[in-house]
Amino acid sequence: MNELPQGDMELASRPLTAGEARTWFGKKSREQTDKRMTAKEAVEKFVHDGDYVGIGGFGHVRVPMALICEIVRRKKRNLRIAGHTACHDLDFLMAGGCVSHVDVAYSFGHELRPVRTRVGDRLIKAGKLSTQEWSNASFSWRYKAAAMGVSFIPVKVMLGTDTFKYSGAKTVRCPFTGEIYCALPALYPDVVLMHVPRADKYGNCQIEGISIADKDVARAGKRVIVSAEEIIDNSAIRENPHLTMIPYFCVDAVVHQPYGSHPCEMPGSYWFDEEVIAEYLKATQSEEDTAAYVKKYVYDVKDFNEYLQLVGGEEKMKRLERIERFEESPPYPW
Amino acid sequence: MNELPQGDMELASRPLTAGEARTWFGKKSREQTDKRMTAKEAVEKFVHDGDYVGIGGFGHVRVPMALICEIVRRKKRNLRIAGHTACHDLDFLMAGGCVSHVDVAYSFGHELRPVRTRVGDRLIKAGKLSTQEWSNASFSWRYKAAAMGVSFIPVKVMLGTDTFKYSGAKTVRCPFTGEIYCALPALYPDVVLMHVPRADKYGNCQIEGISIADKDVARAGKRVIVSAEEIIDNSAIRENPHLTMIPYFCVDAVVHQPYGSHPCEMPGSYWFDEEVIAEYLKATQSEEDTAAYVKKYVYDVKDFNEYLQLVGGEEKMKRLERIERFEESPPYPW
Amino acid sequence: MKHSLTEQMIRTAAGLLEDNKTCFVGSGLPLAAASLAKKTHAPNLILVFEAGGFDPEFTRLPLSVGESITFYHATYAGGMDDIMGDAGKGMVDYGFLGGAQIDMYGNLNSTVIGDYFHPKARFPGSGGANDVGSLCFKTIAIMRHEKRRFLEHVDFITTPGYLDGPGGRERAGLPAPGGPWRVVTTLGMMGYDDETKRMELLGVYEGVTKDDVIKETGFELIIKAEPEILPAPTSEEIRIFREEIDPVGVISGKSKGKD
Amino acid sequence: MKHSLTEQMIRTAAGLLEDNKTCFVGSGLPLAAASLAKKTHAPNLILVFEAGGFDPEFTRLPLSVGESITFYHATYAGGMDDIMGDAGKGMVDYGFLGGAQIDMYGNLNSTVIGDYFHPKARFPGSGGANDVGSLCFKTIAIMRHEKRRFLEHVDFITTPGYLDGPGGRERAGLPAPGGPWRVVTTLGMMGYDDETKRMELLGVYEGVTKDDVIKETGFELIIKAEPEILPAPTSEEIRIFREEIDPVGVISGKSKGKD
Repeated sequence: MNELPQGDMELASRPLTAGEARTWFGKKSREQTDKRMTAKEAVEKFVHDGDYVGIGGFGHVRVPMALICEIVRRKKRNLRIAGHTACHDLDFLMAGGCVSHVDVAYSFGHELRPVRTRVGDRLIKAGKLSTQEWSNASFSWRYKAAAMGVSFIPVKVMLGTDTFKYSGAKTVRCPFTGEIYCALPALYPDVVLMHVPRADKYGNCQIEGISIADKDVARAGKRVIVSAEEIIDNSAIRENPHLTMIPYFCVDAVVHQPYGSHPCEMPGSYWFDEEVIAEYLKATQSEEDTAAYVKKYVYDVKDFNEYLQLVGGEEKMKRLERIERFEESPPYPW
Repeated sequence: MNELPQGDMELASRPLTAGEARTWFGKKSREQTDKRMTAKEAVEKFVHDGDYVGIGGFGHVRVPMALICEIVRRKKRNLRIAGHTACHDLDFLMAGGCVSHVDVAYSFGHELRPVRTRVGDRLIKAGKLSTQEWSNASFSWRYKAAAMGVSFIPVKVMLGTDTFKYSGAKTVRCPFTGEIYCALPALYPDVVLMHVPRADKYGNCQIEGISIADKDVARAGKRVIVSAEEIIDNSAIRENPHLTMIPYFCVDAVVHQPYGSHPCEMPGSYWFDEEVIAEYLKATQSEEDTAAYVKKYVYDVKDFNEYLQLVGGEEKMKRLERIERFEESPPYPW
Repeated sequence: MKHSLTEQMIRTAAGLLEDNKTCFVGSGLPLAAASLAKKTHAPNLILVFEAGGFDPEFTRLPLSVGESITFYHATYAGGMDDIMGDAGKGMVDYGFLGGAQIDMYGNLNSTVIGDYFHPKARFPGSGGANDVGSLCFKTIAIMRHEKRRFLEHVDFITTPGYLDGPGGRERAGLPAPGGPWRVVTTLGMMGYDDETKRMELLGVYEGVTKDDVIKETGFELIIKAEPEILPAPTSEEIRIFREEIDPVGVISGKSKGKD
Repeated sequence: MKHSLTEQMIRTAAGLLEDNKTCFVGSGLPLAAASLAKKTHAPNLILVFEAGGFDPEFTRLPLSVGESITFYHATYAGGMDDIMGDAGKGMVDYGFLGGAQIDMYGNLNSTVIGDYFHPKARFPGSGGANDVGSLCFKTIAIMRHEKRRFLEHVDFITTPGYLDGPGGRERAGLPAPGGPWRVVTTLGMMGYDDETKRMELLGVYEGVTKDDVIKETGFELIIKAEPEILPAPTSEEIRIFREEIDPVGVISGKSKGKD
């Protein structure tokens, strides 16, 4: 076999060469400066039309919804999204008219919830959204390659499938064993959006529980905006340096936003707001209702805190916290 | 350039194909059983003459000295060692006559200590020790490839040097960018020796502070022996699952051994015993003194606890703990 | 006690899982099946979640394979790269898969119906399915058994089965051993013929005939013998499912007014 | 205050380090130089240790680049793969290197003297040196300046300098930008000529002449102008080194009865 198989699609985000990567990241400041700003400031400064966007968390778990709402509010357009289990995060960006391309691993779905979102469907059928295919693990490893500063990484998934054919992956042979591997291109998003439990003002972040790919996602992003439930002192970071999952030098902006993942889950803090998710899913069934939902919850409020008031304020948040702590049963309102 | 450069040396440890790896690791038990045993039992069961050995920690920081002493006591022969910053650990194995080959990154040295060990020198000059060359980062990435279950990984070190020429590495081109990368072979040691602060009886391990490559080293080992300062309950592991650096299914044996890194440092617990290290370094200046040192501290004691008594027992250990906590100044007795 | 078809499928899938093995689970039916196995014959079955959770102690059914319940009191909570690396190295025995279409080699489609660029229907894509199908030793598909889903050729191979048949996985570079093992459907259970790697009928539920299965299968199913009648869930199993695993009815549909 | 040669070298190396930059340090002279920089003109210089420690707050000099002091009250304590990945991506500005031999392109030998298979002397090898020399933007070598160490050809290229000259690193696949920047020796300081990538004399210590340097250099050194006289350590710098950085004399040798 002389010709090694390769995917048919042109990459939505070309891997940087090692030299290009170090030229970009070499310019990022190592200075420990106060990077706190509002979501508005962060989005205005670091998110541009046409950007390729990586999103931390896992679809609707620990996702940066406050940042995403702000991107919708600021009407960013033609964003291309890494759909590494993208659920409510991606869907809401699409509902807001911000997305022109999705690199799909898991997209256009809300996992176990029985109501299907119609947002992606409508965009695809209208020819307004291009896609290509990857897998969840592939995204994790594409980010890992970027975090390592290399342009590709060999893995044993995607091989032989249409998921491969409709991707931009290639294949290589191992120079030691002769085996065929899927060669994944490193993924360096133009901008990464991430929500964490705790950060200091410089951007050092701690995350408990599963990390998904966030350690590597943050290192892969050319620009990184972090929102945090809580801002802690740098001395608290330094008390437990092995808990720093994301070091400050990866981070360009720190946005203090309690309940910043709402209506999605923040592990250990608050559960999904299934009532709001259900309302959203219902709204997505028509274009008009979708637009009305976005108007009501984004355009007609001035910021995420006002949105939190609108969806139930402190009383609602405390209830979601009790559900997360198993003190109250969750609703299943679909 | 048609012919890509490659190292001249035959690999001391060939990478497993993905299929070979899964065949081996697929047979490892997933059962949560009590794996506690003595160092003697663990070494007898899991370390064989001729094994390729990976060692956790960093040369003389958090190194499994109790396991190493037991290997010397049991007179294992022709071990081949991954010299990923190998200091007192490797040196003592060589002093005990256990080693026939070293894959060198940092070996034959004791960092800042001004007295040079002569053990490696004598073996090399007598033609009793073969070597080849790698770098520290290369070892980390060779272990990472193994942890991922792939046979190679592309990196941007070693290129163009004699370190590369006298290794078993090769080069590959990135199928996306055309760049040349050093292709490192995955490293799957026959047996891994590791010392950790805390483990449960099943082998779930927590480590604070720097991890060096231990997360991947433990996942790469075909057989893994862990010694631990403290055995904790499984429920304590489950209270903080994100602190589990090494999951039990990687681990074949758990040896409870307080001060198991002595005379090396256990970060956060006890400092180097520089008096013992100095005595060792002095002894290594002649073959006879080396043999006498090994006899005194290994053959003439029945186990590591008796050795700890010999080097000063509880009083000494408490002093090393005070030094580690900055309550007492360290000696520099060389 | 009268059981539902969902309960029959869950019981059938649960019965496949040996104790002290590791199993990739998604939310929904797979998790219900694995939970039932743990509460009956396989108390030490280890549940693995692609997002990073390993062996949690459940308190309620998760809606997402990444939510906190998937790593509550878990043995470890790592990253997806950790878990997938472990799977690549052969540390995960079973994997559950779903899909809109399946072919006789067990290839699964969860991406599109129709042409990729102009799909009749767009589904969420691989998620972790391609990874699970590539890296687990034995995968178990759970499907509605309908002629429009059991096809000679799926519209899109999202997740590898045996690809084009014997040797197909190896030729593509997928690591052996591994691949499709069982298909649990609304009619019964299939396996795969060792030699041809084609789907083979193994058993049907009480009241379902071989011909019912043939009629709803769009390719030639290998049938070597009269299919066994698969055991129905016992009253105790039904009780466990309804009271302990899915009291709210998220999986049974009770929560959304169905059943 | 009279300073030692070691103190002169430390002061010279320290003076090279800009504030708010990142710097790979080994134990010994590099750490002393970086510490002096932090305590004088570069308080926000960030120390990086190959084993995983990043920006610790020191209480005493570490003996090992992995001991707990290297991550005491650090910003983060990760793995070597993290740190080296960061360096590969261009997050580490400076790196210190040592060696037994150096050539005019800054290639360093810390592996063997003589034939590899029958060495006259065996040294510890690369350690992290090859990685630092491959991945940092600007490397600073610290060496004893002796003719037997400054050679036309080193016996073994452990760590890449400019390899065989202009374009050598790029041809080998090493990522640009990066490479040798300064050499601080027992006689003075060299840099590299931009065009030829050959070592160039930049400065000497008080009392050292250009000819002293030439005499101890085994290859033709580029000398474009009369070398500047490098500043001697000030009394305050000497005090900081002796009292705050190395009170025990681990680096100065006092602890082992020298100096």
